[in-house]
Order: sequence, then structure tokens, then C-alpha cells
Amino acid sequence: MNAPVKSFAAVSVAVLPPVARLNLRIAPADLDTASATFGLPLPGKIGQGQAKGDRAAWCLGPDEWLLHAPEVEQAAIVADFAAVRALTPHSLTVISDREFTIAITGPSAQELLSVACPLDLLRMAPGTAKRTLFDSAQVVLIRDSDDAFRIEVWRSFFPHVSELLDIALREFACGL
Amino acid sequence: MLLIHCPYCVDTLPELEFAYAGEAHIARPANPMSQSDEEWRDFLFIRSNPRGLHAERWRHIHGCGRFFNALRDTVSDKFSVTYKAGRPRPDLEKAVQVPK
Amino acid sequence: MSPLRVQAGGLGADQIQQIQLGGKMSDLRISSRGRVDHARPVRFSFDGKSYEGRQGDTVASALLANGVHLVGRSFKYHRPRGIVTAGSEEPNALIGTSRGPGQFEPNTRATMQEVYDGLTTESQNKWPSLKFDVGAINDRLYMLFSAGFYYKTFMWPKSFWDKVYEPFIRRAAGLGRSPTELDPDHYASRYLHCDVLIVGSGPAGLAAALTSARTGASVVVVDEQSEMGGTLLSEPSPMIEDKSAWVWLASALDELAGLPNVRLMNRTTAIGYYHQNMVGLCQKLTDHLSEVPADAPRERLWRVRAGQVILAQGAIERPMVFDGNDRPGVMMAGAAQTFLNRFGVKVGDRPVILTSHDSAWHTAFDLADAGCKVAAIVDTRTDIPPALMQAAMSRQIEVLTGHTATATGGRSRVKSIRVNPVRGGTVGTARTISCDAVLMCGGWTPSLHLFSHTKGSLEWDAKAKAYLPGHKTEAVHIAGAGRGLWGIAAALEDGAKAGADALRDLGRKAGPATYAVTGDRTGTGITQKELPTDRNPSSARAFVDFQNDVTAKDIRLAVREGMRSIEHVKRYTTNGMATDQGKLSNMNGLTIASDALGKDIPQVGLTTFRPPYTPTTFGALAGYHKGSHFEVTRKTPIDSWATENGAAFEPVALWRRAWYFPKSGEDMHKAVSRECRATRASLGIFDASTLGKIEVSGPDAVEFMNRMYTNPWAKLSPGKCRYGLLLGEDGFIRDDGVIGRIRDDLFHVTTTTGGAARVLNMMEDYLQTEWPDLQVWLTSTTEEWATIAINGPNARKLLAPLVERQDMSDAAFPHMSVAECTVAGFPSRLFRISFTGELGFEVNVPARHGRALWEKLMAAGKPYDICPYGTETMHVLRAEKGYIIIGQDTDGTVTPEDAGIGWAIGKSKPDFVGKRSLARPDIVAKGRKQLVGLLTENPKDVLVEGAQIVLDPKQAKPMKMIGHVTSAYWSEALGRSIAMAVVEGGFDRMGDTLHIPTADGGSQAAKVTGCVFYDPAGDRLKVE
Amino acid sequence: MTHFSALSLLKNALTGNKNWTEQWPDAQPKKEYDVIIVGAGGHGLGAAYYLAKEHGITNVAVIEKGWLGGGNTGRNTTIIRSNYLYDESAKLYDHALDLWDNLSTELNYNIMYSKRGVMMLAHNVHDVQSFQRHIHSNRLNGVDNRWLSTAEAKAFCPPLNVSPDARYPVMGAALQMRAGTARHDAVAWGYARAAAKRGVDIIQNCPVISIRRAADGSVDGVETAKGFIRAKKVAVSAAGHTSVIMQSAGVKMPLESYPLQALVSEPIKPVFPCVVMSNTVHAYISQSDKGELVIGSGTDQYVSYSQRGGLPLIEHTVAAICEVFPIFNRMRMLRKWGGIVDVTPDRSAILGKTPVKGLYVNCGWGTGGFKATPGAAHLLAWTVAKDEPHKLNAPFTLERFTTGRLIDEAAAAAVAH
Repeated sequence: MNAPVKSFAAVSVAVLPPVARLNLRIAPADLDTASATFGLPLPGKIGQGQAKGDRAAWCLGPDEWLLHAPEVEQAAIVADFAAVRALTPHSLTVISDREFTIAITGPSAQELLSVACPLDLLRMAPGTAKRTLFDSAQVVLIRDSDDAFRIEVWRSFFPHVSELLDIALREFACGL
Repeated sequence: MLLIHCPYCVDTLPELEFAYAGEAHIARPANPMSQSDEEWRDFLFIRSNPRGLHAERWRHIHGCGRFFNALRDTVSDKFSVTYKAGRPRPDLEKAVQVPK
Repeated sequence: MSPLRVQAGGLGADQIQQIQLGGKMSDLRISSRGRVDHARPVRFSFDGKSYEGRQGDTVASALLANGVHLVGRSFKYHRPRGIVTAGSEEPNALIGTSRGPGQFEPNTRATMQEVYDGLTTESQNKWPSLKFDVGAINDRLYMLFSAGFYYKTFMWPKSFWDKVYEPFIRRAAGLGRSPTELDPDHYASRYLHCDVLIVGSGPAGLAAALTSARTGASVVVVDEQSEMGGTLLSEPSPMIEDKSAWVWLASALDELAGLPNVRLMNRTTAIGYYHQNMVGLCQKLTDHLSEVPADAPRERLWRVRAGQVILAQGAIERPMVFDGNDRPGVMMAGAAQTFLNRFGVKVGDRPVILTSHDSAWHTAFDLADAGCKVAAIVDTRTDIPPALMQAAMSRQIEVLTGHTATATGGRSRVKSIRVNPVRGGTVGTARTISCDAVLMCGGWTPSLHLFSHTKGSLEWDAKAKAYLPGHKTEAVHIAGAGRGLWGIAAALEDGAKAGADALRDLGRKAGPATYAVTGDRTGTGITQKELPTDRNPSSARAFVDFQNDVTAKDIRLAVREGMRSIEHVKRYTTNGMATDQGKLSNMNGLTIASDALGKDIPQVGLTTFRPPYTPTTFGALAGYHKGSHFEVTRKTPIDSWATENGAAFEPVALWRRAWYFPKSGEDMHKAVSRECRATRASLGIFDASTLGKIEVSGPDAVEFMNRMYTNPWAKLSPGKCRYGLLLGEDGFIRDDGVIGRIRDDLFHVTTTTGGAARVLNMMEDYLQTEWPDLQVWLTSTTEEWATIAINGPNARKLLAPLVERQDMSDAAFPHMSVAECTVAGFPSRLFRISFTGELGFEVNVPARHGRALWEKLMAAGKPYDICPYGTETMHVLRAEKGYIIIGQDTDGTVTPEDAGIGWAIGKSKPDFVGKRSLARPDIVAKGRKQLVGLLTENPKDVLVEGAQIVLDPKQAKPMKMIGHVTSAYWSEALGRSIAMAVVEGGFDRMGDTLHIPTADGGSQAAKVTGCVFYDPAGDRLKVE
Repeated sequence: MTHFSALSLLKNALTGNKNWTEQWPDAQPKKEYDVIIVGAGGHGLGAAYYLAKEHGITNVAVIEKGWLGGGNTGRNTTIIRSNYLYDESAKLYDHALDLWDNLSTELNYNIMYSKRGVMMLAHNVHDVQSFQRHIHSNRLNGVDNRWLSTAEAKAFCPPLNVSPDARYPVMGAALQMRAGTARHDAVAWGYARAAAKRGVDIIQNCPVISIRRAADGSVDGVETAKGFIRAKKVAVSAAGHTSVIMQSAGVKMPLESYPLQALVSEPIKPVFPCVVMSNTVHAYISQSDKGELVIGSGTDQYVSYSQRGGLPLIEHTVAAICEVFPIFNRMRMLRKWGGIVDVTPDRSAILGKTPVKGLYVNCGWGTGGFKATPGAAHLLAWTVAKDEPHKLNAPFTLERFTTGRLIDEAAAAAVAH
């Protein structure tokens, strides 16, 4: 009998504590202002991410950025952007409570995601993020390193996504 | 399941991320109230539905969120080219082919 | 003798034969041969009888080792049938299998199901028993059951069809029996991306895999068999690279298994080839195990996206079409070779080979070398390669060339074959050769099913007498027997080339690969129509499709009746429509049809192969989507409280919402009446979190709102809100909701629960494609906020003490206001709005605080007997005020005027979505259906929602209907029933009495009124 | 052409079935016909038959690009029902139902119309309201349709999962007992044979290239792969291909063609007594007389003529079947195929005259074409023969898209709240 599909090393799934999560919409031409206001150079290409200290930003669309920061800084960030709104029109929407974040880490993280994520994850570089699907749920998929991912999923879709991940974990555990 | 090239993401991605949005280049009249009933019907309902190359709209709804246009062969379902909303229907000879 | 006696006699004979074979059982298993583990016996049962097999056996090989050929009955004539093949193309040996409760399944191929300890199997389509099947009476009447029989009969008398004929036909239908219990097994799925996907692990597939894998490309190799190797498993004798075939196979697989970029998947079938190189795979994970690990999925569906696909699926052997070719013991020569070499089983001791291809000669030689007495090699050809003749002679095998077969003898096992010489087209004198197996080979058909899924063209190759791949529509390469090549050397070479071609197309370079092969069994052959016979052809039972009982005669009859397209022939005769999907029968059927039509095969065409390649379990296709995971169930942050407090729920779109909160002993009606009373009398609390919420932001926000919604927005000042109405471009109502202006450049838009995603998509569409000039951005905040509605005369009393940063007085915070403030310490967006007609507020807080706020409000509301209510009470309260529910009181054909909310249209606006359509002739025409109120004459009658309305209930059917009831409730506040309805010209019928016929044939009378039943002046909104 | 009777069957059986004659000749086109029908599906062949039988117009050709019955007629899931909401639809489909009832006898061809009942499942309050509306409307229109409680639904279809814990619990059902299924190929063959018997030419493998118009704008005939064929009246009944053909006559259509997939399971002994439809989960299923579970899927989202369709839709369809009938989880999909359905903006058909004199069109049946076959054929024949629509198809005009008088069955089932 020849070799079956390779068996898998451990992979772990965990729900992360809340962060200040903001959706920024702004004309690419005004990106410098936004970068200055948020305090890190916002990436200009869809998918790219940028982190500085405990703040991070990812470009999800031609004029859309996802911002992460410590919760305590949320009010300040909102105020800072409000201050420049008059001169630099944009939309900054707090979505801290709209989503939960799930961390998937371990050598088999990528394979685990493939139970419901249609993307070719081999082509997804560390530090990038994409809006995509996990099964029928829209998610933002962040790749922190080769074997570390984060899924940001809307609150009401979270149980479905995490239950599917549990089922997949049990499959991996039994080795089939 | 099709593979679709999003001209905004500059990436070729699974159809699951996209929503079809009907025939392309049917612009909403600037002043609808000046339209005859027939003109308005054409805008609302008449579609070319060709057997062959079709200019159509897609939205990368579970991705970057943008609407864009595509030329696709409705017999083979193969995309010739996709292009950003607002751009004119490309002349296929000149058009850039979709990277695989 | 009566038929029964005949059968009984037959039965006896069968038993005798069984006993004889039983005695020789051990001889049939050759421990020195095969890849099964002779040291590991396995026990399984077939039709209640226990049999022994070996680890690695299929049910078929194990039964054959026990001398069992008869395994089933055919579909139409219930003829006894035996094992024909050794693969997934098996048409006859279909069995029911079970491993435990809920784990029964019909129509499993005995040739694919591996044996394991405890496996239970049964034969199908027989009653009372496999040996004696009453249905076999059909076989005696076969002349009646010719092709198209059903279409010509059962019509007289007409009345008999429903009552007699159809039930009779239906009872005869089907093969196995349906499962009846819930399937306890779990099914999985994955996505997979690779550079090269190789389907088939025979010499061609392996060579392709080695070539591509050595370059580092990611390679996936799949094979439906339990072991990889394809033909090599059945052909141990040739030498590859100076190693015996099996040694070379092991080394090749070791090399591949050792590479990190290679994934080898056995027991995995490529079921379908979809757009842009997406291939569906079904992997069987546990059906071969006696002990199944916990949580193990039974099967896994793989959705593979491959850069390049290499199809190396080999070829399928074609049966010979002659009278009696379906008798148990008559099987494919290649299958016999597989059973011998791979499983170590002789299919008989005295086989006759009947062939038109060299390959079967080698089967004869292998069997002879294994100790069988090969009674004869009968070849329809006259010129045979001398080497074969010599090899036969050296083994003292009688050879009959230029012969045909005209009958077989025996009942449930072949006992003899009748052969005749054919000279110059005339069939000579017959001779009967006794035997216990007939091994046939009518040539080979390249297996191109997956290729034809891609709509790639198949072109007829006159030399190979086969359809070969032509024009390609996908990035695919075909290798080996699939291209009509024969022999291991050719397959290896072609596979290596396919691998190199695939890599070239990926922009990579492959190293050279050549394979030295000795002892290769190359060969050629011919294919033909049904064999010539000296008997009356019209009484010959020469089967083309075994399972569906289609004979050569049936196909010729179809042609005679005007079925000229091969598709017509297929559908008229059902040839190729059995569970093997024509893998054995299509080419023979086509050859016979084209002969009958007097056309060349390519002119007659070919029926399309359709997915899946082999039948695929529903469970595998459904994957994780069963039970609670069939579809997402969205729950609000307050859902858990509702559950703990005994709420009944109703599904609304993907959400589940609290429907009502029954107290012990309350039914829905009682609970809803209580909730209504409590809210109107004092205070009600409602979870409105499922309402869609969209942040519309930017300098042009107000202009955008003006264009999207019917209402005017310019004059709405920040801090105020307004009911918004959204139409489709066709002028019909799509959605509505309260919209608050938070800032000059920011609107908080709410939508219906089901409409949230649609509305946002529609807004984005207009914004991006019609009005890109507008500087506006849209963000969904549906799930950012938990929304709690507080209604009732005591609503302010409850809230005011909890609110900070907002004066709650009526003057400072009048009806239709919105403010950003804190409620119970939580940051919130507070609306003063009412969907009940009572003083009302809606509190939006960040979702994580939703339940906490709810509980604080419940506690603070105790003095006011605060009452949680659900969607049903919400519906009643809003109906008492005549507020519409989109999708209930409107249905996609209703305009604002029809719904009596024309006031929501900004008349002075030059344009908004849908405005032009409102001017179309039939939209402005008289007599449109309009939304009105109905009060039944008997106040206790609650009308049925959906009931139709007429002017004259006595009129004859079809009645003239002038509308229907859209909403109907018992109104606790009014102490009577109320209803809303759309009625033709309803606004002009105020005061008229209309009639609503009921299901029991009666009718209810009701008076037309306005829609506002309760507090028409709206005073209750203004309580201090 | 042999008349089918018990006697002819027996005679032929005894003579080895050697004397059956062809059911329709392989006609070659004449120069001219009184009427040309484009598309040899059930609708087109039926129209030719009724033209000959009821209007005495026998100089008729039915032109087919492939083999007759090879389009949606031979690709659908054969569901027949008439319990539509709007008077216009209900009356048209019920007319078809009346014709179905006697079709086997009329055509002397057993099309196996099986009145096993079609049950439509309600899974939420909105479904219940919508079905009640249908049932009341149908009852007052004299159309068979009644409400079943959950228990009655289970009794009528034992494999049904009625667990209240189901993701989509069954809250009741609407049953049309008169509805059912028929053998789709037989419908095409039966009409073809009966039409040919009355002198109609059926011309297969003859693609229509364009419709030619005379100087006065009226129809002059059709250009085909086998040359020009003259006719003063041309009726286009080409389903998914209608847009393309009408375009050649200068008539733009409000149509889009979508891929629709269907599948069958391996055959099993009878287990499923009726037809069940669930529009909410998109599951449509019955069991054929051969024993296969016949399952309909939804349409793919994009317009296409490829007759392919994707795997995700099949996965969802099968999941939906297993949600409603979990005992079928271990059954297997034997074969899946695709068709092309032509869909109008209001999901109702267009059957009538066109702006071009002598040009008639029958299209836009979407997923409902098979059940309408005899009705559509009958009314198309009437419309062509009399050059005016029958009162039953009068509402199904092209003009309705200009005036706004839509027959929107789809919108009527609109979901929101």
C-alpha cells in the first residue's frame, strides 16, 4: 500500500481579545493625510498591510483600509480623523464590535483554512490581508506569517465559522 | 466555478467572491423623465443576450467590493478581458489578455 | 412442465454446481499470486452467507475466489448476472452494503468495495431470492418488452393508467432499495491548488508524475483504486528499467511519496472537470476499514484548481455482443487477468477466450500458466501475430481463428459456448465447447469522460477505431491509452512527454525521462458490431447494455423506428443510461446503430459524457452543510437572553428572531395579546438588532440620499430622522426604514432585516457605476450595533434617568429625533421613533453591550412591568397603526401610491431611482390594487393572510378576484380583528362591503376602511 | 406509420418486432411552407401538430438545429403543475394541465403523465402567507391546490424530515394533487409522430441562420444551413436561442439565457411517491418510473449558452435535498447535466405576435417550460393561424414591458421584512 495523504502536525485555533477596529474610506489622493493622521504609512495596493507599534492597517479596496489599534486609542483616533475631515473628506467608521477575530496558527494552519477558504493561500504573502469567504461567511483573512492567520468575521457568522473550524480540527486530529 | 480577474485587485480569484450584475454599458439616462416609454423599456429590460462575446458587469462583492466590466464568451464561458467600471468596451485586438 | 417446475429444476442444478465449485474453492485462490495479503483472512457476508476473503480483496474478487459468479439480477428481464469487470465500470455486480445502523447503501460496485471484517452485503433486484426470482417471468416475455415498449402501450383503457399500469411500472423500477435511516457518518471537503493534477496512476500517469514532480512543481496524483499502479497491478511480467513491473512500481511510488511537493491520493475519483481547470475529487476514507476512528470523515470532496491537468485514465475493455453474452461466468478478459494477477483468483478452471484483440491472448497465457485448462482461444480475426500463435501452441491451447460465438449454455453460470467458423461472410457449422468461464475482449475504448466534460472535441480515429481527444478547451493533456496508445513502454513514454508538455505550459523545464521496457505486451485488435450468427437473429439475446437489458435488436429497432441521432437511440433504448453510464455499452451501441443507419460512426456522433465519472455520494457533495450547518443561522447579541427566557423563534432571512415570549400555559395568541396589552398600557421592550444599518457618509451624502430614496433629504437637519422609502428602477417598492441625519455629511440608514445586503449592494451599484462623481462612502454597521426598541407610555420614564448628554424632554428631543449620547453608561445612538404608535425610542449600542443594556433596561423597567415582546406583537402593534411591512403588505408589484404612502415621494425632486417608471401607462392607470384596511362584520373573525377578496361570493368559478388580505390580526387594543388588504381601486371603495371566501366554501364580509385603526390623531406619541 | 394498439404490439412481438415503421420521416426542406416553426422542442412540435389538427394548416415545417427534443424538452426535471398565483398564469398552465390529461390517448403515444401530486414546502411564516395566497387564489379560479399541515405533508411524503429542529422546519405545504410528471422525451416524440402523420415536415440538423424580411417589412422566410426556405409566417420557439434568432429579424428581446442544472441519482426501488418543491432551500425532487431520484437545481448567476454550470451549485442543491430528506445522504449522484433557460424580467413567458408582420414568438418560460408544453403549443398554433392571440395568451405580450403591466410571479414571492 503506498503513502496516503501526509498526516498533519498540530494547528491551534483561538479567539482573540477585542481591538479598536475601524473602516477608513478615503480617496487614494488623500492617502498621505490619512497616513499622517493614523501615524503609519497606509499601503497603497489592495492586500498590502503595514504595521507600526501596536497599530496596523491593511488595504482592502481601492479606497478602503482596515485599521487596527489598541482599544484605549479608539476615541483618540476617531477624534484625530474628525479634525481633518473638513479639509480632507473621508469616512471613518468604528466597526470594533461588528467582527470577532479568530487566530489560526501552526504548521497546518494553511491546510486547515482550506476546508472552507477557496483562495490559493500559497500565493498569499505574510503581512497581507484579503476580504474573502470562509464557507458562506464573508471574512477578512490576515496572514501574519507562514503559519499564522487571523480571520475577522461578522459577529452573527462567528458561530458558524468557529464550529466548522472545530470540525476540521477533529478531522486533523484523527489523521484522515 | 469560474476564475475571474479583478482589475482593481489585479488578481485572479474564484467566482465565489464575485456577483454577476447583468449586461454592461447600459447607462442610466441622464434625464429619465425625458425618456419615451419605449426608450425607458429598452433601458430597463432589453438585453442583447448574445451567443458569443458578452460585455457584462461583475462585482467583487466578497473582495474589494468594486463593480467592474468583463468581456466573456457565453458559449465557452471564457473571459477575454476584464476592465474597470466607466471604461469603454475595449477593442479586443488591443485589449490586454487576462493573465492566467 | 410449469414454469415453476422449470425454475425448480434449474434451482437444483445450480445447487449442484455450487456444491461442486464449493469443493474446488481452495483451487480458485492461488496463494503464490496477487497483491492481497494471503496471511490475513477477512470474513464478510453476502446474502446472509459468510465468506472468507483476503485483506486487499474486493467483494468481487473474494466471491470469485469462493466460486460465486451469480451476484445480481438485471433491471428489466431479471436475468441472472455475474461479475463482468474488475473496475468501476462494472454494470452487473451491484450490491447493497452495510456496516451498521444507518450505514446501508444500495448499488455499490462489488468490484470496488474492499472487504473488511464485518462487512454485510446483499444482492439486488430479486424476489424472493437471487436464485429464484419471480421477476424473471419478464425474461420469458422479452419480445413484448422491446425498446420503446412503454410508449406504445398501457393506454387502453385510459382510466387504467393511473390505477393499474403506472403503479405496476413503478413497482418494477429501480435496482437496490433506498436507505431508510439517518446517516451517522460525517463528510468533509477541501480546496486544493496545484501546478499539475494527474488523474490515473498507471504507467502513463506515474511517468507524468515523476517528470513533473522532479522539477519541484506541486503535483497531485489521484487514482480511484485502493492501490496505485493501474495496469501494472494486473501485469507483473514486463521488466521496466531492468526491474520487474511491481518492483519498479514500488520504487516509483516511494520516490513520489518522498517528495514534499507531491500528494498521492488513492481511493480518490476525479468526478468532474469544470471551468478553468477546476476538478472535483471524491476521496473515500473509511469504507475499507473495519475499525473507523472517531471523527473520521467517510468521504471528502476536493475542489482542485490545477495549473495543468494530465488525464491518464487508460482504456476500458469492450464486451463482445453475441447471444448469451450476459450469462454469469462471461466476463472481460482483462478483468480475469486482474483477478488472477492482482488478487490471486482464478475466475474459472476451464475458461474460453473470445476476442478480437491481442490483449486477451495474454490473459489466456497467464491463466494457463496459473494452471487453468484454457479450453480454447476463439478469435474473430483470421490473421494473428505468429508470436501469439506459437505461445498458444506451446501451452497446448486450441486456437480457433475467424470464428464467431453464437450462444452460451448454462443458467446461473456459463457451462458452454457455441462457436462457428465464418468464411466469406457465411457462418459455418456450430460446435459447442464446454467451459466454466468465457473471457471476452472486443477491443478497448479510450477513457475520455473527463476530457469531454470540458467540451473538448472527440475525433474519430479510423485506425484506432476509437474516438480520440481533438480540440482542447482547457489546459489539459491526455496520455497513454487515452490517446489510443497500447503497451507499457508507449504509456511510459507518452506520460513523460505529457508531464514535460504540462511543465512547458507552466513555463518550467523538465528533465528528460526514458524507460527501457522488456517483455511488454503490445498488441492490436479490431472492434465490431454484434457477432454474426447462424440462428434467427430476432431471437438472439445479444446484450449491449447489460444492466439496462438493451440488446443489439433493440438498437436496430430504434433505428428502424426513425431514431437517427445517437441521442435518440440512447434515450429510446436506454442504452448507456445505466449506472455505468455507458462505459461498456456506448461504443458497441454506436457501432451497431451506425451499421443499421448505413453511416460511418463519426456521422452518427457520440453521446456526451456527463459528470460524475462514477456515481458520487450525496453526503460527499453536501459535505459540512448538513443539520445546523446547512446554512448559517444568524443570532443577535440578545438572542441568548431570549433563549434563556423561553422565547419562541421564527426564521427571518438568515436570522432567527424572538417571535413571542410565552409564559407557562400560554399559546401564541395569549402571549401576543398580553405583550400587546402591556406595551400599550405601560412599557414593552423589543430586540430590533437584525434591522440593517448602513453608514452613508461624505460631502455628497445628502445628494446621494436624494437620488436613491423617494423622500427629500435636503431639509432634514442633523439630529432629526425620517421614514425613507426605496424603489427599484421599475418603480416598485423595494425597502424602507427610518433614516437619521447624524451630521451634515453622515446619515444612519436602517433597512429591513432581509433587505440589508440587497440595499447596500444597490447603493454601491449606483454610487460606483452611475454617480462616481459623488463623494460618498457606504459602510455596513448592522452588526456593530445592538438595537433595542422601547415602546409605551412609560418609555421616557424608563430611559430618561439612564440617558446622559441628551435632554430627553419632548421639546429638546421630539418625535423623529436622533442623538449620540450614553444610555446606562454605554455609548449609544438614540432614536426617538415609534413602530407601534406609542411613545417610542430605539437605542443603538455597540454590539458587545447589547445584552447588558437589555438586562439593565429589564431591571429598571420592573416598576413599569416592562414586557419583552417578539416579532408577532411588533407586527400587530404596527398593523393597528397601518404601518406596512415590506414583503408582506407589498410584494414587488406595489408602488408608493398603491401602498398609500405617496406622501413619502419628494414631488419636487427632478429624479430618484424609480421615478420614471411611476409614469408608465399601466402604473398611472385606474383600477390598480391599493392598500386599504378591512374590518370584518363579525369582529371576532380574524381573516386569513393571503385570502382573496371578491365583490360577489356567490359567483361561479373562476371568480373575479379584486385583491387579497396582506395582514390580519386580533387587535387587543381594539377588542376586534383588523386586516390590511390590497384591493382594486381600494381608495374609492371606502365604506364598501367586500367578501372573503373561506377554505370551507363559506365567506366573510368586511368593510373597507383606512389603514390606521388605532389612535388616528397620533396623540399617544406625544405623551409627556 | 404503425398505429399503436394492444394488437399491433402483440403482432410485432410475435414477428420479432421487425415490422415497426419509422415514427417520423427524415424530411428535407421544401422551397416554401405556409408556416415555419423554429425549434423542434415539445412547444414547436406541438404547435405544428395543433396547426395541422385544429386549424387545417398542414404545409408546415419544424426546423431544428440539432435533434428534436434535444433542448430543454429533454433536459428538464419534468415537473407539471398549474398552481400559479396570478389569474393569467394559473389559467394558462391549467389549460396545459387539461391537455396533459388526455395527451397519451390523443397522440396514441404513452407520454406517461403521472398525476402523483406536487407538494410545495413552507419553511417560514412568509412562505405560509404566500402559499395561502396561492391556494385561495387557485381555489377561486377552479385550480386544484390545497393546504397540508406538517403532519399531512409527512403522511403524503414519508421521506420528508419534519423535525422542528431542522434548519428549515416544515411549517406546512401546498399540494396540487392533479400535478405530477411526464416522460419528457416521449412528449417530443409523440408530438413529432402525430405531426408528421398529418403532413408536417420535421427538419433536423438544420440551424437557422437568420430570419429574412420582405421589402414591406413582413416575414419572408428563414435562411438555414440547408438554404433559404420561404414562409409568410414564422414562429420562433427556440427557448435560450430566441434572442439571437429574433435579433436577425431586428427584434430585440427582454430575455437573458442562464445555465440550469439538474441531476439524477442511481435508480432505487420506489421510495418517493410524489413531487416535492422547496423554493426556500431550492430543492426540487421526484422519482422517475425507472427509479432514479430526479433533482432540479437553480440557475448559475451569469448568462451562458455553455450547458455546463458549476460544482458549487450542485453541492448546494444536493445539500438542500439532504436537509429536507436526510435518508438520501448515502444515495449517489449518477448524472448531472445542464440546460439553457431563457428568462424574462417578470419571470413570465412571452407568447404572441411581434412588431414584425408574420413573425410570432414563444419564449421566456424560464424553468417552467415543460409543464406548459401542450398549452403553449396549442396557443401558439392558435395565434399563428388566426394572426391574433387567444384570450389565454393575450396578457403574455411583448408590450407589457413597455406599459408596465407585468405578470410578476417572482416578485409576488418577494421576501423582505
